[in-house]
Amino acid sequence: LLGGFFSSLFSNLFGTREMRILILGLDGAGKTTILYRLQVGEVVTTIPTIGFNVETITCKNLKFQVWDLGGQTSIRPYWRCYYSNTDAIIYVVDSSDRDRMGISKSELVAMLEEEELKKAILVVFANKQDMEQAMTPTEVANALGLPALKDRKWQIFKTSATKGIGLEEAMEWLVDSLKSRQ
Amino acid sequence: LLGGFFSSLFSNLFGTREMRILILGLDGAGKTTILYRLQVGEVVTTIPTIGFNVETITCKNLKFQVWDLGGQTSIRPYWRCYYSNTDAIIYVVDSSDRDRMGISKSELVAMLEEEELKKAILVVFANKQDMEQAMTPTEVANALGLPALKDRKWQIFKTSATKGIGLEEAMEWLVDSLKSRQ
Amino acid sequence: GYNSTEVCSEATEMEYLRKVLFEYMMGRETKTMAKVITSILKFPPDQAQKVLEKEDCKGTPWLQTFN
Amino acid sequence: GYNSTEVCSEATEMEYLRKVLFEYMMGRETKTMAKVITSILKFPPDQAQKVLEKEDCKGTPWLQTFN
Ligand SMILES: Nc1nc2c(ncn2[C@@H]2O[C@H](COP(=O)(O)OP(=O)(O)OP(=O)(O)O)[C@@H](O)[C@H]2O)c(=O)[nH]1
Ligand SMILES: Nc1nc2c(ncn2[C@@H]2O[C@H](COP(=O)(O)OP(=O)(O)OP(=O)(O)O)[C@@H](O)[C@H]2O)c(=O)[nH]1
Ligand SMILES: [Mg+2]
Ligand SMILES: [Mg+2]
Repeated sequence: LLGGFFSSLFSNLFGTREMRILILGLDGAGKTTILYRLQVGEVVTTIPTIGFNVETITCKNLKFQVWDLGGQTSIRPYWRCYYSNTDAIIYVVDSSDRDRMGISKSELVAMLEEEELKKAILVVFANKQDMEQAMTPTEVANALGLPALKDRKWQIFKTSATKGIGLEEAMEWLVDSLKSRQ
Repeated sequence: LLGGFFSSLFSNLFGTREMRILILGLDGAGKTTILYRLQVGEVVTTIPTIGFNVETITCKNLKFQVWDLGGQTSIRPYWRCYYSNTDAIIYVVDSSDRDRMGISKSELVAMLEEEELKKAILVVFANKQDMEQAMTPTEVANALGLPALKDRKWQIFKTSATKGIGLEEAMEWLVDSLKSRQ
Repeated sequence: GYNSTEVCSEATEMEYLRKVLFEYMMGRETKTMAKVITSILKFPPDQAQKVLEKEDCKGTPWLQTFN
Repeated sequence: GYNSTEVCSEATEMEYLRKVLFEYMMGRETKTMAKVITSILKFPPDQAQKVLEKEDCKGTPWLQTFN
């Protein structure tokens, strides 16, 4: 009881710790579009992110600090500087970009090997499902080697950030997973 | 009297303000050699300064924060970032480097035009006087256009940082000038 | 139109550095920014460590938020 | 031997930036260092101004000394 009192005092004074989420993926996958679709519910016009965007998003009474990192080749090596204390990764894939699925896989694999992300939950957004040539979520999952993942809580969702498809469902799964883990 | 009390209380609490001196001049002129000759009384082995050295030097009961800035062409433009609150400039010239006397002059002229240095005292060290082909202090003064300076307290001294010639005399003049100005 | 072609990756890194450094200098998320800065500029390991240790002493991370 | 020839002025500027940034990040002479950093990296004027204004608020310059 006393513990409960102090922890609620603490969360009143300082707020509960925000969960930290990173949105990663190759350049042009739709990360920034997704971040602002989640935050303001609209499709914003984006330019390639040289740097990052960080926004606070509240979802089912949980507060998230969501980081959208630029995905261009030359700045991808710095993703790792942001890994510390990350609770979940949203990995965004342009499902219509078949040529770069291999690169997307290697970046994902390298990322998941990092010690700091050992406990992070992984949600893959098979994005741009509105495009004709888009791979299905199952195809994307296989191309990324997801079925072979060990010791990792993960799920894949088909999304279209521009049409607003699939995002809510994916976020619900993520929030529930984070809650059940606390 | 009360003012005196408060000012001595102040200087007891916080120390009197250190004077700020910049040592400037082209690369290889001998700035770093001079800084350490003044501080530790020895000739140290130097490498080109990519950045700066800053040391505290006490001279005739006055405390100086002395900045020796790298003089290479590509980092010279950043000298101006250090000008604020500067009490005196020690401008060092390699008296044997006749070819670059013109460049040394233009850098000096540009510097003296800066508003932040309006009240700074200027001491020119006609350095490397031990070299055979060295120009005399008068020749150096003329090459730098010193006689034409207006509204500037300045003096030139012949020095050899490696042989330890002329430095004390120059510093004495500088300290006296700073004291008489306070 | 959206053009993700990387014309000049050095220019991109510079722009990135500028952005991250600005946030650092404004006192935002300084620990994370410090990691990026020391990586981009390839600080020698001992210097990078000193900088990051210094960040750890700045304390009160819950008072340091974005926006 | 002493060689003041500038092989590569870009490399020199990088090394210079690294040195100045290290001092800044260690909290030494931050106002002056901030001026150099924003100059080298050509911060847009409004950002440079914000950074320098921020420095002015850090206060107690007499407690911030080298060595
Ligand atoms: N058709 C389609 N286009 C999308 C979708 N999501 C994003 N886009 C478009 O893809 C382009 C890139 O989107 P961004 O959100 O800027 O991509 P990013 O992943 O942030 O890219 P970087 O910042 O360079 O890493 C934009 O033109 C978006 O409008 C989608 O679901 N379908
Ligand atoms: N002969 C002679 N050599 C000197 C004298 N003063 C300095 N030198 C030499 O000149 C060279 C350059 O000296 P530094 O003190 O490194 O020059 P600097 O002005 O600091 O150069 P940067 O750091 O590149 O701006 C060294 O080899 C010194 O030993 C001098 O009075 N006479
Ligand atoms: Mg983006
Ligand atoms: Mg030097």
